Amino acid sequence: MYLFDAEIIENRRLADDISSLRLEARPEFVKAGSAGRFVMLASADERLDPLLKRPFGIVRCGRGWFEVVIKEAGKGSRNLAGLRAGVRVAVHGPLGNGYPELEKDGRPLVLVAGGIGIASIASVVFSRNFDPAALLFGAARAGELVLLEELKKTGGGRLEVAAITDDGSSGRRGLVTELLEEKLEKWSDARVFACGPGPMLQSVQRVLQARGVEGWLSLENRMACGFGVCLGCVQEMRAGVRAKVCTDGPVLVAGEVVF
Amino acid sequence: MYLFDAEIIENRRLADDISSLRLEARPEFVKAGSAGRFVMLASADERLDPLLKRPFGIVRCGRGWFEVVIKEAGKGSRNLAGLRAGVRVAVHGPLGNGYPELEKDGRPLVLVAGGIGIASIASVVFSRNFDPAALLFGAARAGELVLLEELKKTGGGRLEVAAITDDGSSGRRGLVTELLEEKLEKWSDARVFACGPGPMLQSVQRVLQARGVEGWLSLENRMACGFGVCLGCVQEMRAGVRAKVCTDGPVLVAGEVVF
Amino acid sequence: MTDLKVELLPGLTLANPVLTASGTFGYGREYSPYIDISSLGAVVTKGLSLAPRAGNPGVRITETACGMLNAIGLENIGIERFLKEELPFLRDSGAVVVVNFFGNSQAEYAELAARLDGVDGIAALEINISCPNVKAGGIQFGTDPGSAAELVGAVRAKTSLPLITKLSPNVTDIVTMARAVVEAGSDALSLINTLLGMAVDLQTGRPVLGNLTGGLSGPAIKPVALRMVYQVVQALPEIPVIGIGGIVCAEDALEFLLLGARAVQIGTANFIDPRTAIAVIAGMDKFLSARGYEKVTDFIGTLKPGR
Amino acid sequence: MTDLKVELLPGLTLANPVLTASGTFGYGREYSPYIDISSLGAVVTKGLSLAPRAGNPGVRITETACGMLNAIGLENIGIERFLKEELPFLRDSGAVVVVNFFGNSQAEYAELAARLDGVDGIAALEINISCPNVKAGGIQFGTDPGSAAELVGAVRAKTSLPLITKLSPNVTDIVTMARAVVEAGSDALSLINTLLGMAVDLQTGRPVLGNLTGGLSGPAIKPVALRMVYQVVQALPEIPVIGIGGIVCAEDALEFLLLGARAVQIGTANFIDPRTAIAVIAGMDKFLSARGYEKVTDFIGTLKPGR
Ligand SMILES: Cc1cc2nc3c(=O)[nH]c(=O)nc-3n(C[C@H](O)[C@H](O)[C@H](O)COP(=O)(O)OP(=O)(O)OC[C@H]3O[C@@H](n4cnc5c(N)ncnc54)[C@H](O)[C@@H]3O)c2cc1C
Ligand SMILES: Cc1cc2nc3c(=O)[nH]c(=O)nc-3n(C[C@H](O)[C@H](O)[C@H](O)COP(=O)(O)OP(=O)(O)OC[C@H]3O[C@@H](n4cnc5c(N)ncnc54)[C@H](O)[C@@H]3O)c2cc1C
Ligand SMILES: Cc1cc2nc3c(=O)[nH]c(=O)nc-3n(C[C@H](O)[C@H](O)[C@H](O)COP(=O)(O)O)c2cc1C
Ligand SMILES: Cc1cc2nc3c(=O)[nH]c(=O)nc-3n(C[C@H](O)[C@H](O)[C@H](O)COP(=O)(O)O)c2cc1C
Ligand code: FES
Ligand code: FES
Repeated sequence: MYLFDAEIIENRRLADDISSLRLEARPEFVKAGSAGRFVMLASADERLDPLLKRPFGIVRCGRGWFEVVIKEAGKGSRNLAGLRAGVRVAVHGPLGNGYPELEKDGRPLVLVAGGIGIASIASVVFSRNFDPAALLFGAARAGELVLLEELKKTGGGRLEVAAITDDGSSGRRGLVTELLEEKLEKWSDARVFACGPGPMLQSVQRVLQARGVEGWLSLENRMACGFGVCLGCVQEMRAGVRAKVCTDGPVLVAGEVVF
Repeated sequence: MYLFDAEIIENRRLADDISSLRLEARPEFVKAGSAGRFVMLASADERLDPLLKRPFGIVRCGRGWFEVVIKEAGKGSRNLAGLRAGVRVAVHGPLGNGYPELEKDGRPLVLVAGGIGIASIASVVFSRNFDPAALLFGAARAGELVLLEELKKTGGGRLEVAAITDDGSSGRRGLVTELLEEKLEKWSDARVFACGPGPMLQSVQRVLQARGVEGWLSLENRMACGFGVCLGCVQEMRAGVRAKVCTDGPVLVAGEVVF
Repeated sequence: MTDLKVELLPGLTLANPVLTASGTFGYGREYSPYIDISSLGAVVTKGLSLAPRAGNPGVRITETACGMLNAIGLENIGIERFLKEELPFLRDSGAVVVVNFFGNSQAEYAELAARLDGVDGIAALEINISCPNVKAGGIQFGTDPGSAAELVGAVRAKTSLPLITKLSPNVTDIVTMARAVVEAGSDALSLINTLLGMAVDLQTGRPVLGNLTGGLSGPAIKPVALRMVYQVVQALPEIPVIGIGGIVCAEDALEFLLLGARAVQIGTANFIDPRTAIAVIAGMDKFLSARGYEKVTDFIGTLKPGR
Repeated sequence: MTDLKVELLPGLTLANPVLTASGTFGYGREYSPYIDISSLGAVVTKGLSLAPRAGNPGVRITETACGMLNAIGLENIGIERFLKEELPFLRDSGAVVVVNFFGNSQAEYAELAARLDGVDGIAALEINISCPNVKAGGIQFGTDPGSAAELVGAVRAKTSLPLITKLSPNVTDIVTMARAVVEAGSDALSLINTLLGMAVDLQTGRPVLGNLTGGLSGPAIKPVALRMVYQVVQALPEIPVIGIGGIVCAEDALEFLLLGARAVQIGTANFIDPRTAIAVIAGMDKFLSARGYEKVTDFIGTLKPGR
């Protein structure tokens, strides 16, 4: 884990309220930033509002940089998304456990993204080669299906891609769990990674449990610290256990989360 | 008085901790922004720290723009001084009374600036022609003698310019009131405009009173609102009267201020 | 368009629930270049005393994190000048006027109430029992339920105008204070006034404010204000509460209404942008209209329980 | 280099006056990847109870203007696990350890004090009588001088360790609280704990926090903390006071020392940057050295009167 100020190399708008920020990073950081891990970010100035850093998934890393994709949800994310290239951002990370390294045993991998959950799911596509694999991406409307073309390109022939929207403005109309049900119908031995809003993850967990499918959920609980101290992100788990989403997660075993 | 968001056209560093910001303004604003008036500024975003706007003198105006010169004194001024061209600033102004319009009766005008008080004093040089006139500029050190070359050029032959620094790093070593005493020795019928920190204005007032010289002081009391409502800027005046520096001032008649 | 009318008290209906807070809106006149003050729910005047007051010497304001401290010391022009020089302007402008006032003793409070009773153009009185900057009176009344009740009772006896008591947050138990003044005859409650705070200047090694301590206002205090409004509304559901503290936008104001405040007051934000109250009214309408509310009163107090 | 040593209490001298506040520094271990915890004045542990506690359900934190609300509900691993699993690590790391604890009843407090008495590696106890998130005990003790004194007396009887009482700011009169616990045997005071606050979510129409209300911390509360520290130091000049509330940089910490606090604790700022306490120590040295102070103790309490 590193604490540093990084310059914004590029700020690219992907949708009305979604931006991609490319930030400077040292090689050690880049090495540690594997799929599903995250950073805490705040603008590196002395202004105290917003006060706390905000968590964002590390979408991908390159030589000397990493990328986050930020959806403007409130003041903290709006502020970050509005920063220009050249401005400095305070970074803490990589944090969290990331997605498990799965054995390449030929079993298919299904990636399920809801809304901005794609940031986390994309990190899997950008850093690991699974074959076969499917990406199921649900969003409120077409405009929020960000990164889709890049993901298709990266995934190439190995990765099936399907999108679904709440309003039918792109792909099918409906919820991403419908796509998941259909996929698991065919790939009953698949393993699943999912990231998205709480209610979606709850549905995904239900589907996986009903079918006895193995999976992992990446949670987005509110965080104050990101490194296991404030106990703000704590998630109730099966059997009275509590997980700190920031250090025990954000990726937790499906079936164990009590929503 | 206008309330508007203005884009920063240019941010030019004049010294280590002093910057010049050129901001967009409509013609009505430019017309109203006469010597000694000021604006309240804050960055035009939703961040609430710094919270209140900060007062800065209108140094000069042009077609569609005005200029402020900001010394970094604390969080508010540092934040503004750090903004880049293209960023928007919330502006309220022009505010205050400005320097009196004096009759051109041949009497000399002495302009006394202490430190960043030059911002206010410069507005007189840039907008009015007095003949003869002298500019006496005192600062802590050479680096803080900003705008000096431009002022000399604008003042041309009509304006004598003398600088003095606390540490002798440029011009004489000493206080600007020494220059004032000497000047008034020769120009006993002069009128004086002065702007600078409280203790300096207090000395200037003492000098003027001792010599029976007419003068005006531009004060820099802390302000919350800038338009006469909070009563935060109130200044004790002779005879138990109190002045709101923001609306009755910032330019007050020398001899009447109780420091 | 949502109907923003609220009946603050029987017989006192406001065009909307957005008022401007005492001490942050002068006598209304100062704002007329910027906004139509008659379009506000009401204007609450700077706190008035019997005699004019000079306020505190020295530095009176300083910014803190997302807030400000003030030690103005209740400078005001006094009741007589207000009635002569300011009230006519307010009346002519069509603004609804709430007069905020305070005294140095119970007798002064009562005398003020009597003087204001029946004056044309005053919609209600707001008693400030809670200003932290006056040593003589203010603070004791504001933090002791017994003296607060006695004070309000004395004022109540002298006026038939609607009586709003403005409570101090610097107490262990806001509900006890609220109950005490309501039982003594207060028709409504305003909360909160400023939190008592302090700032020091490391460069000079001295307190920043001439008065040592000052009142903390602004967004920093909103969570405390929301909590107190919630507690009082829960305890005294029939009593109209005006929520105050840190409101800078429509969403802030709506949060107070959601908890059950029947109106709100905007203070510090007026300094930052004199158009704030107008923007809050517009934003409130927009928010409520988008959600299909016909009347703001259908929204007030609709907080659902936590999940 | 200024000598930053402070004698917090007779027999308890700290390398510097910068401590980390309870609940914001875990059990110390979590921070060791980032800083050398032995270089702190002391580490104050997360508040410990007899039995482990699960804390509150639902959302536990939310940001407010320059602050945050927490309703963690004092989740902790319990005293036994702390002594077995965490204290040895702290001891080995060379950190000075202050154990913060709380109970649901006076008997629990006393039992905890007895259990901690004489344990090797504990420099002092900090009694939390002021957590706003526990309904059973906490809050009554923290806001009533009588029960607070009784509680401290019961704890005092069970331990020979230095006793620090952490006061709640949610009171009308902090000095009365301070006096009560000092007379009951508290050696020192920590102030302030969090202000009771609330947040609501307009989108859902519900309280944000699972627990409805929460504790407000961070820069927003610094003015209130400074004021209370000032009042207590003035009233009880002999009693060591630890200043807490909104410290994010050396200047903030120095402000508390200027007022007379003998040490400070850093809370919320640890979440923003785990290196804050170390930066505060360095900045404190730099500030004091530049002004020629040989010892930090020459600076403490040197506030000059307002002008
Ligand atoms: C491990 C992790 C990884 C994340 N990765 C990304 C990412 O890659 N891209 C991205 O855009 N977002 C991501 N998020 C969500 C992002 O952190 C929040 O949207 C952001 O913190 C909200 O802050 P705000 O100040 O903008 O909004 P606020 O004003 O604080 O809140 C706005 C809305 O967002 C909700 N919210 C607040 N905090 C969080 C939170 N931590 N998580 C979820 N909802 C929240 C609130 O309930 C509210 O409805 C991630 C969250 C976590 C915990
Ligand atoms: C009418 C007027 C015109 C001004 N014109 C200019 C100008 O043209 N250029 C310029 O650089 N500055 C000018 N100032 C001063 C400027 O407003 C302050 O330096 C600034 O507001 C300080 O804010 P801050 O947040 O940076 O500092 P803070 O962190 O608030 O304070 C830093 C230091 O500045 C002092 N200070 C705070 N507020 C004020 C204030 N209002 N006036 C004086 N000192 C203050 C504090 O005591 C402290 O020592 C003017 C002030 C007034 C009232
Ligand atoms: C500069 C200033 C002066 C004030 N004067 C008064 C006053 O005269 N009477 C009063 O009852 N409240 C006074 N207040 C308190 C406000 O009316 C309000 O209760 C408080 O500022 C909290 O609201 P805010 O956070 O929106 O500012 C004053 C506040 C400020 C900032
Ligand atoms: C998340 C969180 C948890 C806390 N837990 C405790 C606790 O267990 N015991 C306690 O005495 N204080 C607790 N506090 C209060 C802090 O120790 C401190 O008094 C308060 O946060 C004010 O300081 P700050 O503004 O620097 O954060 C907690 C504060 C926070 C933010
Ligand atoms: S975010 Fe602080 S413990 Fe997880
Ligand atoms: S700055 Fe508010 S009255 Fe002058």
